[in-house]
Order: sequence, then structure tokens, then C-alpha cells
Amino acid sequence: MKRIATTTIAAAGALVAAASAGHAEPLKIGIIESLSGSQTSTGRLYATAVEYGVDKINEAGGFNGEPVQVTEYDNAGGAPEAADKFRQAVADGVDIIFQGASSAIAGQLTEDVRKHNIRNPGKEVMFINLGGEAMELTGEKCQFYHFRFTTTAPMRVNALVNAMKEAGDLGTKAYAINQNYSWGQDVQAAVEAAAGEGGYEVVDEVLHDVNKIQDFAPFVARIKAAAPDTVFTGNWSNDLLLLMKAAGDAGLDVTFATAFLDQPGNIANAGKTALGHYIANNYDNAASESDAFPQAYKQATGHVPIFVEGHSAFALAQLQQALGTLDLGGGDIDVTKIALALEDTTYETPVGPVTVRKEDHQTIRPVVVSKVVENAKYPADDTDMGFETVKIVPAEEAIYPVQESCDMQRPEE
Amino acid sequence: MEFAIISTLNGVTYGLLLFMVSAGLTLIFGMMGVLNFAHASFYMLGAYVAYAVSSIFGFWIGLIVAPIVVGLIGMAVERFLLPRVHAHGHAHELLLTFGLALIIEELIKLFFGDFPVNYQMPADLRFSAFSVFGSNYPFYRLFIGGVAVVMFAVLWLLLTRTRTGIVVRAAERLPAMAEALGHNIPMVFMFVFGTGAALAGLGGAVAGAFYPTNPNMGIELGVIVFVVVVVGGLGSLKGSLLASLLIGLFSSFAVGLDWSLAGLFGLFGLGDWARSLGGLMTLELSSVSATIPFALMLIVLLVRPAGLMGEPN
Amino acid sequence: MASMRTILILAAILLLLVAVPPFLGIAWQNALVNVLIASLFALAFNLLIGQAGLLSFGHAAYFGIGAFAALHLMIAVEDGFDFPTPLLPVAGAAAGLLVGIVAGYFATMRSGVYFALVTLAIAELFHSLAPHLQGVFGGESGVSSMRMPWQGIVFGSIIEVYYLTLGWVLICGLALWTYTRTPFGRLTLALRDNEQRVRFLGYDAHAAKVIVFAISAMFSGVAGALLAISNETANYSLFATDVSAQVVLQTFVGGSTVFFGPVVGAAAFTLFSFLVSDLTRSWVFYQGLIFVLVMLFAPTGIGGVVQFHARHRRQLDRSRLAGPYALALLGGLLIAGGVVYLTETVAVLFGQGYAVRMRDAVDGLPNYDLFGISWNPVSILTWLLPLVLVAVGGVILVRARRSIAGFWDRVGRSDGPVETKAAAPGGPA
Amino acid sequence: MSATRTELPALHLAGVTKSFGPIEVIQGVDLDIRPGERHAVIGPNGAGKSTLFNLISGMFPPSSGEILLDGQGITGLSPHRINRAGLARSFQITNIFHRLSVFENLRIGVLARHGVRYGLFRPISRMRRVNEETAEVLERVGLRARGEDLAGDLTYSEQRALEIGMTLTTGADVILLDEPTAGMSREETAEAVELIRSVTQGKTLLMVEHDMSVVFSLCDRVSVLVYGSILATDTPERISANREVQEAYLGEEAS
Repeated sequence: MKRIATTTIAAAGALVAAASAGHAEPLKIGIIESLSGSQTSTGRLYATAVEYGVDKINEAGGFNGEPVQVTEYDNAGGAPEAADKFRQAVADGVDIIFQGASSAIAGQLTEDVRKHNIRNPGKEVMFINLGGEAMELTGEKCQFYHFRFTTTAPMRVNALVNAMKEAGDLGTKAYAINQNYSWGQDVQAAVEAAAGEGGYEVVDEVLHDVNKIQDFAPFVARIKAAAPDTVFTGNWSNDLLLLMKAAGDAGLDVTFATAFLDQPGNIANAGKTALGHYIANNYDNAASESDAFPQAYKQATGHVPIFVEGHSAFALAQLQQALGTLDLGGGDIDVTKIALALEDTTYETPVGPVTVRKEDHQTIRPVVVSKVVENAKYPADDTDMGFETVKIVPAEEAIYPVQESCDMQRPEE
Repeated sequence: MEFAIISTLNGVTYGLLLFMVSAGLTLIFGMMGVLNFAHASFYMLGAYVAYAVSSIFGFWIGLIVAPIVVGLIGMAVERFLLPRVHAHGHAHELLLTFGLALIIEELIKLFFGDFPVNYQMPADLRFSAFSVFGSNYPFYRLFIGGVAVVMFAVLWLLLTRTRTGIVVRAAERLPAMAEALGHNIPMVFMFVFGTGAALAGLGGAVAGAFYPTNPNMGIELGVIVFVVVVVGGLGSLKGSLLASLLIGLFSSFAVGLDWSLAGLFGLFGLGDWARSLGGLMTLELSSVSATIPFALMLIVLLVRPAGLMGEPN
Repeated sequence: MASMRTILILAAILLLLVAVPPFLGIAWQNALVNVLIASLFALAFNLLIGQAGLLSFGHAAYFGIGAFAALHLMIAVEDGFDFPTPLLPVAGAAAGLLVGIVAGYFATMRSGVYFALVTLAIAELFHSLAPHLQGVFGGESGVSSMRMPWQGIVFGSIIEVYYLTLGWVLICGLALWTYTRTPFGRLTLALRDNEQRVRFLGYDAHAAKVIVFAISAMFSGVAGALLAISNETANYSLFATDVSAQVVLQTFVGGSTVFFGPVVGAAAFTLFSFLVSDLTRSWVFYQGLIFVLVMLFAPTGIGGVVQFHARHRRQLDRSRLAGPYALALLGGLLIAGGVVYLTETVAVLFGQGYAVRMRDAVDGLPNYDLFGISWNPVSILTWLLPLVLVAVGGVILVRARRSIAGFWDRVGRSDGPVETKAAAPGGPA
Repeated sequence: MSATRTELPALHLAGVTKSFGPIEVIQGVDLDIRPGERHAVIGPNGAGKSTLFNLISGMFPPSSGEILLDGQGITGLSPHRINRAGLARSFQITNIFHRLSVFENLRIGVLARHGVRYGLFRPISRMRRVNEETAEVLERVGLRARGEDLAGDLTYSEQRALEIGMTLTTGADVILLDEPTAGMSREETAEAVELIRSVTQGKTLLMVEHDMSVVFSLCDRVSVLVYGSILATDTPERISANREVQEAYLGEEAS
């Protein structure tokens, strides 16, 4: 009965829209990010990059005859607030949601999107995940309207193993220290899985509380006792910084293989301790011969892209490419069509092509492995240190098979 | 053995840092009955002031200026804000300082941004004091511990050996009597509150150069410090020293111990059954080391509700 | 107490709550759901501080537990367990009660500030353990489910959720109000006043406090369950300190000494964050500032001030008070304007964007935009404006307050609606 | 004292001691209070009178010794258990519910007697018996006119009366009053004595009292507590004639 009512209202709405014809529906984008709370810094970067990308789309004439509209929603770093802001966004008529900081919030949003789409057929919303790397998002929670435009733990770890082995920096004894939640557990599992390939032995591994440890010296003592050559860690924010500082202070002679060393503040805070450590990520300015993208970004935002900004901007560019293949004739926005178009696009980033894997909507993308050096081309945090590219692992080598738990319901075509 | 020695060293220095912050809290509470919720914010403020000052005048000047500035802020809070709510009871004082904590955190974010700031110890302090089993032991950790020990000693001497200290202790027991004897009790209270805040500020200035200085450092440390004072017994300096060291050592050792409840049951041949239950049973101590202070607090509450050194109610 | 006037006001509010929402947009409907949930949570919280005098800093624990319990029941319903969807909050109530008894047993072993610290630590315990307990709390991504239709009601739209929430909040609110009229409700007040005497009158004070605590936790659990029904997910961040802090702020700004005070605070803050949080990044700062100002100048909160005027409405001389009150409002607005201006200016000038522009600027500091006007950061006018606003506002406010205080002194009510210098008793200073 | 009594003492203390750290405040007190008698404990300041009351009423447990109430052991029980066993006490420093009405103050005690301690399912306004009995106590302590006022707003002697009233409400048969007339004027004291006399009719009364005229006019027997031990127990007349007592205590005051 309710459904009938909804359709009636929808029909009435359509009539009104038709009556005021000549006015096409604009594409609305919502950024639901951590714009207050402890992860504000990261949330801000995602928002900046998305807005940069939207500006590019609008410079090229927008979509459906209208400029693309973008609204920021502050989820304050919490999943319940994100759910709340999602409803707000739906009320505002948002078609595509972008979010990056925190897998937990991505998990919340993808579920919200799924439920919304079940209840509101014809008025679907899609979610472009820029930073939620938890495997389950393309596993148990995998769904058609979620796209992941970033790497996952196995992609980063495999790339690290591959590049470090080639560079002769891997050694034969590895240690895994990670945050005790899905992402950290994913990294730990990936490190175990890559042992054969990399020819190392995992001498010990430990999971610890997320962003609660003040003093990492005890962990360093434990690492020291295991005497590894390489320490794999998916840690981010304080957990990475404190770990590296404690290791540096103890004079621990290991190579860190990390995922988020490029988070602003890390290099400056770690100081010389950071030199020689590795990172695998989606993009790094130094990885490409051409300065075109960093310069264009700086032109628009005042700084060269850092941390997550690069790959987030590419996600928007890929969306722009997909939108370019569509012509809705100035009518209603059909998110399903956009999603289908996005599945078929290939975007050439400065480090290689990115495509969408239709089975689970994970992007197949290159992974950049870099090392911290002095006198870098793009210095980080106003220091003289920065990243030097060791290897760009091509997309087809970095990707892992579709997870068995993914059971995606495709829309009827 | 190696692990035990290094863990002990680490636990003690971390414990001493905790003590540095909890000492001021304890002092203020013991004296005035005010639980200063903003105390950890003073710690953070100390780190940021030291950062701002040291970036212009150098590390040591920052280390001296930070406690003074924070102490003055503390005095202003005691002089101008607390008296307004005093009549409404201790709960209102707690709430007021809680609001101040929120404001301080947001102001820090407003001025310094959300990223950690680059507050570093000077290069000439960055060396290893000695080497145990091939592992360098950073001098700065000893420095943090040393500052805490010196602070404790000075505080102790001040309170027990000087005239001011005797007046302060008299004011704690019988404020009206001390006032009748001609001592300026409001001044004493203001001084005590300022000292407590300055201690936290000093802690921040010293520790901020070692641990990252970011807008969350207040709340992160604050909760642990509150646990310290509950475990130690509010108002007892000795208690908070003991509790600080205990929590420091527990956190330090827990990391190396992959113990779980299932393992415990394993001793009685029930290991497989416990493991099949999952959940709490298979959680390893090392992965929940940050939870240990809270669990310790509950145990202490059960066994000694007043805290290790506290007097009942 | 329940005068005709009060009943009429309540009936009018009830009518508005029932009749108006269908005509609002879903964003507003959703905001109202949040207002209702926050109100119930604040009422449950205030049972402890307002009635029993126990200040809990960890009520997020019971709110969160209620949410998870309701969600697990919801999953069971989704999997075919036959249970009416509208009764899901019962699970939250039961879980809140059980956990409340255990946690309350520990927490009420101490009183005063110790109690506050222990509750804070218990909530932290939940917060740090929950992400590790995959089975119960679903790891860091939490647990998720979907509302199932019941008796032809789909529970798909926000308005349906709204009415479900409204029903539960009204029932629970009524129950909490009735509580104050029972013998145990009176005993709760006695506990607040003088716990020792209660023990010497033959009551087990610890047991009594555990019961109050558990009841408060139970209603908090219902509030959490309602949030779970509305969000259809729950995540360990429900246990975070922020959640506990919010309810404290709301309750005291609204006024903990008046039964409906917390509702006022919850509604004000929830709507405030709904309207303002996307406009400015400094809204948490404003929240803290409002809280501290209320603590300093009107410790009984908005509710207390309103109640004071309602109680003394006979002495309320409208013609003589209207002027000073309007002046006070004007002064307050001027100060608020100055403070907001300063805060937003600092936010811009110390922000990243401005730092970049400063680096690129050729001569001196570049201008910045605020409130649609371009300002020069080195011009005196830029800084004079907020200072003048604050100073003028301050002078007006102080004068208005003096005449308001004078009025209440003359009618013999020195315990006026706002704290004044004259009425403020000297603390340790 | 000489007559052998078959009747159990209402309150029986045997070898009760209490130490705070190294200081033994109560040193082996033996005391029997007969049912229905009015008994005073006197002694110089710091003799341990209030401590003795605190031990009996359960504020804290004795270090050693035994306390029986109607032959039933109450040593070291918590205050509420002792109250339920039939012993109620008042406090030297007024100890009331300041922010509740006078009526409410008394009703809390009456409710305890009626066993509706934690009643949650019935509005208090419907409990007729409870409200009637509360009104009765209110009347007896002479505070009927102030029933609706906040207890904190009462005058000092009214608060003392309320204090005594609250002690009565729980229906205990053994009443401990700790300096009920302290700080009162002569007229107020006289009124208080009458009040105590009338409300403790048929009950056992043990009181700490400084004012000898109160003791003489009210009590059947007196015990003298000096440095934590009982020096003598006898009728007021004989006690005042006791030389030892005079030296230890009365002598000073008489001079």
C-alpha cells in the first residue's frame, strides 16, 4: 500500500517536472565526509579532490545540459552520523555519493545505498568509494551501486612484495604489525598469503588497538625480538607515526613497508627516521614523467595533490568520461545508466589505465611503490624529503581474483 | 629476558609520563575537591604553546614558557570561572571544565589545524642513552622520566618542607581555620590550581616533542589519566604514582603476551571448547592492550573501591 | 503541577508532532526523528543527574547496547523470526536494563566525581572492546539489517519511522514522568539530597542506586534501539565519548532541574547541528561555548529560566521587563555576532587555503571573503568591527542584566532567572 | 542492677572496641539498655560518644566486640539492615533532605516501614495509609504548618524536630538520639524535651546529651563515657553524687 502511495507521489512529481519542462535535471553529487572530528584532515582532502573533479566536469559543460551540483555533508567521522547525512543527501536529491575516509563509514553508506535502492526503484543512488579498503565491501557487501576507486590490502601488499624483492630490499624475514580491524586484518592476511611469492617467512605478527596506543616502544621491543628484515604495516594516522618514531628511537634496523606513509604530517614528524621506507599507493606525483596533472591541480587548489587527492581526482575524471558517453536528452537523471557507463570506461591516469571489474566493481588499477628519499622532486610536508618511485606495478599484475563471497544483483537491462 | 627488561624500562617511562599529567589533577582534586576535566587539555595546550614558542625561540625557551602560560590560564580559570559555579556543587565545576575542554580542543583546531604539528625535540637530544641487547634506548625517554621524577621530588619537598606547603596542606584540611589564622586562602587555591595546570603544561611540552602533537592528544591521554586517578585514589599523590607505574607496566607487558581466555581454559583441557566459542574467549591480550587500564580499574573498584591509596569516601 | 495551562500546552505540542510532519520534506522528518531520539536519551540520562544526582559521563554505553540488541532482533526478523517490527525497541530496553544492572553495580560503588569517571571508563571499555568482538558488534563496520513490513505497514519511508519513534518516545517519556510520582521516584530524590540518611532510614542505598541506574540505562537502550531502527545499522562508534558528551551538553543546556528541560536542550542542539553543521566547521566550538556560557550564567539551563518565569508569572510585570529583556537580547546578539565573526575569521586566516594564498601573494596579506564581503586582514576596521560588536553588546547586556536583577530583587526573588554578580555566592575566591 | 531479670536487654554491648589506626577510640564498652528505658550517655568532649553511636547504628563496624539488638546480633551489619532490625538514629549535625519538602522527608521513612521501599508501579499519591501516617508524625513533631515547605528552609530548631521525626518514622523500637538539643535556647530545649518525652513513649531511648538538666528530667539511667570506656552506669541522681564521675567530668563543669 505504501509503495502505491510512493509511486503516486513520484508520478505527481514527474508531472510537475514535465510541466516545468525545458529545465533539465542537474546531476547532484554529495560528499559525505569526515569534516569534523579526528579524521577531519583526511576528509578535507577527499572533499577538495572531488570538488576539483566536479569543477573540471563543469568547465567542460557539465552534464545533461546543466552544471553538476556538489554538496558537502559532514559525517563527523561516525557511521551513525553518516547514515543521517545520507538521508539528508537523499532528501536533497543527490544521485552520486562520494566518500573516502574510513571503511566503517563506507560500510554504512553502501548498506544505506542498497536499502534505499530496494525501496525506491527508479530513483537509485550510487556510491563511489574513494578510500574504504576493507575487503568485505567487494565481498559480502558487494553490490551493483557501489564502486571502489582505490586499492585493497592484497593489491598494496603484493605490489610492495614485488617491487621490494626486485630492489633487493625485502629480505627473508617479515613481520606484520597492524590495527585490529578489518583493514589491518586484511593486510595481515595478505602478508601471509604473499609469503611464498616473496620468498620470506612471517616471523611474527601482531594486531593492536586502533589509534589508542600512546606508546609503541613495547611493540618495537617485540619486533626487535623477532629480528625481521621487513615490517609490513597498514597503519595510518597516529598509529603509523608513533610506530615509526619508536622504531627510529630504538635504532631498529628494518625496512617498513607501508600503505599510508604519505599522509600529511607523517614525513615531517618522523624526520630522518622515515628515509628508506616503502609505500604502495594509488598514485604519486613523482611516478609520472609529466607535471601536467600536479600543476593543473595546484593551479586550481593552491597545492599539488597529496595523499588521497590524486586518485580521488582521477575517479571524478573517470566519471566525467562515463558521463561523456551518455545522453539523457535533458530528461531525468538515471543513475543506473551512469553506473553501466562507468563499468565500461577506461581512464588513462598518469600512472596507467584504470578499469572497473564488472563482477565486484573493484577497479583494476596500477599500484605505485615508492621509497622515502632526500631531495625529492615533490617534497612532503615542507621538508626536503619526499617519495621516489621504485616501480609502477601494472594494473593486471596488481589485481587479485574476485572474492567468492561477492554475489552481485545486476539491474535488469 | 631481553623483552622483560626493555618492557620494564618502557613501562616505567610511560608510567612516569602518565604521572606527570595525573599529578596536577590529583593535586587540584586533593586540595579543592575540583575534578578538572580540562586537565588533559592543559597538557595539550602545553604541547602547542611549546611548539609555537620553540619554532621561534628554540626548544628550551618553549619548555620554560609553556608551563608558565598554561599555569596562568589555569589561574584565570580558577579565579574567574570556577567561583561562579562553585555554589552549585562539584558536579557543576566538573561540567564547566568539561565545556572548557571542548572549547580548548576546538580552538586548537581553529588555530593549528587538524593535522599533527611538527614539534620536534632538538637534534642534540636525539641520541641513544645506552644500548640493551643491541637495542638503542633513546635518551629522550629517560629525559621524560627524569623530568617526572624531579617534579615529584620538588612537589613533595614543597608540600612537606616549606612554609607555603604547610599552609597549603592546612588549607586542604580546614580552609576556614587556615583563613582565620590569617592566610590568604583564595590566593593559595589559585596558586595550587595554577601549579597543577602548569604541571600538565610541562608534561605536554616535554612529551609533545616525543609523541605527536595533535588536537586529539588531550582526550586520548585524558581518559587514561582519569583511570589512573580512580585506580590510585583521587587526591593521593603516592596513589597516582603507583597507579601510573602499574598501568604503564601493564600496557607495556601486555603487548608481548598473546594470552587469551581460551589459553587459560587450555590449561584445564578446555582450550578447544573455549576457542569454539570465539568472541571474548579468543581475544589476545596483545591486541587489546589499550583496554587493560579499564579492566584494571573495574578490578580495583571491586576489591578496593577507594582506590589503591585513597581513603574511603 | 499539572495545571490546566500545562496540559493545554502539552496537548498543543502533541497535536503539532502528530499532524505537521507529513507536510514536511524528508530531511525535516529525519531531523525530527533525531530530535525525538535525542530527547528520549536526554530524559533517560537526566533520570540519573536530575533526579538521583549522579553524573554519568558514559551513557553512550547503554545507548549503544540498546541499538545493537534491537538490530540483532531485527536481523532475526529479517531471517524469518516472527516478531512485530514496532516492538523491536523491547530488545533495546531489555539489553539496556541488563547491562545497566551490571555496570550500575560497579559505577554506584563510588559517588560524586568518582562515579563520573567510572562511567566514562566503562563506556571506554565498550568502545575499545566492541571492534574486536566481530560476532556481537560486527567489527568496525558494524551490524546492518533492514526493517521488515508488519501488518501491511512497510516501514520503508521516514514518515513511518517517525510515527513509530514518536509513539515510543511518548510512551517512554510518560513512563519517566510517572516514575517521579512513585515512592521509588521520591526515594531517588532523597538519594540525591542525602544518601547517608537514606541508609539510616532502612534503605539499601547501593541497591537503590543500581535500580535507578538500570532504569536510566533501560530507557537509554530504547533510545538506542530507535536509532538502530531508523539507521538500520549500528556500529561501535555509538560507544564513543562524543555520544556521551552530547547528551551531557544537551541535558544541561536544556536544564537538568526541570523534567522537560533535557527535551528542550536535545531539540535545540539536534536542530542546531541539522541547520548549521554543514555551514561552518566551527559548530562544535559554538556548541562548547554555548554550554560554558549556560553553565556560568544560567546554571539551571533554558528550562530553568523558563520555569522561573512561569512560576513567578504573577510578579511578571511585562511593561517594565519587556525593555530590559529586549535590550539583553540585543546585547546577546551583538556579542554573538562579534564572536562568530572572529571565529570564522580565524578559521579562514589560519586555514590551509589561506596559507597557500599567503605564500603565493605578491604584496602583503591577501584579502579574504566572509559573509559575502571581502575583508582586508591588516585593516584596522576588520578587527575593530568585532571588537566594537562585543564591547557594545557587553555594555548593553551588563546594563540590561542589572536592571533585570534589580527588578527581581525588588519583588523579593534574589534567586533570579540568571546568575548575576550580586547573587553569585563567593566560591573559594 | 541487682535484680536478676529474665527479660532480654533491648540493646546489649559486650567488649566493643574501635581503633582508628593506632588510636583506640572505644576501649571495651559493655552496656545493657533495658527495654523501655530512657538512657543517656554523657562524657567530656572526645570521649567517643558519637563513635559509640556510629558503631551501634552501623556507620562503621567495631574492631572487636559484640552488639545485640533484642538478642539478635547486629555487629558490623550495614546501616539499613540495622534499621530494619528495629533501631533508628538521629544525627548530631542535622541530616535531612534539604531539597525535599518536610512532608516528603518524613514520608521516605514511613514508606520504609511499610515495606514499599522500591515501589515503582503505584503512584505515591494513592497510598492513603502512608500519607496518613506521615501526616500523623508531622503533627506529633509540631511541623504541620510547614509540611509543604522545603526542609532546608526550616529554622534550626524546626530542623532538629524534623530530625527526631524522621528517626521515628521507620517504626523502630530502639531510638538513638545524638545530642538532640545541641545549640538550642532554653525555651527551645524545654520544648524539645517534651517532644522527645512524648514521641518515645513505649520505646527504648538511648541518647547522647551534654545538658544535665535534660538528662535529669528525661532519663532513667545514665552512663558516663570517659576516654572510650564506661566509667559508671546508674540513675542520674546517683551518678551526680558519684565522686569518680565528678572528678572525671562533672567536677570541671560544676566549677
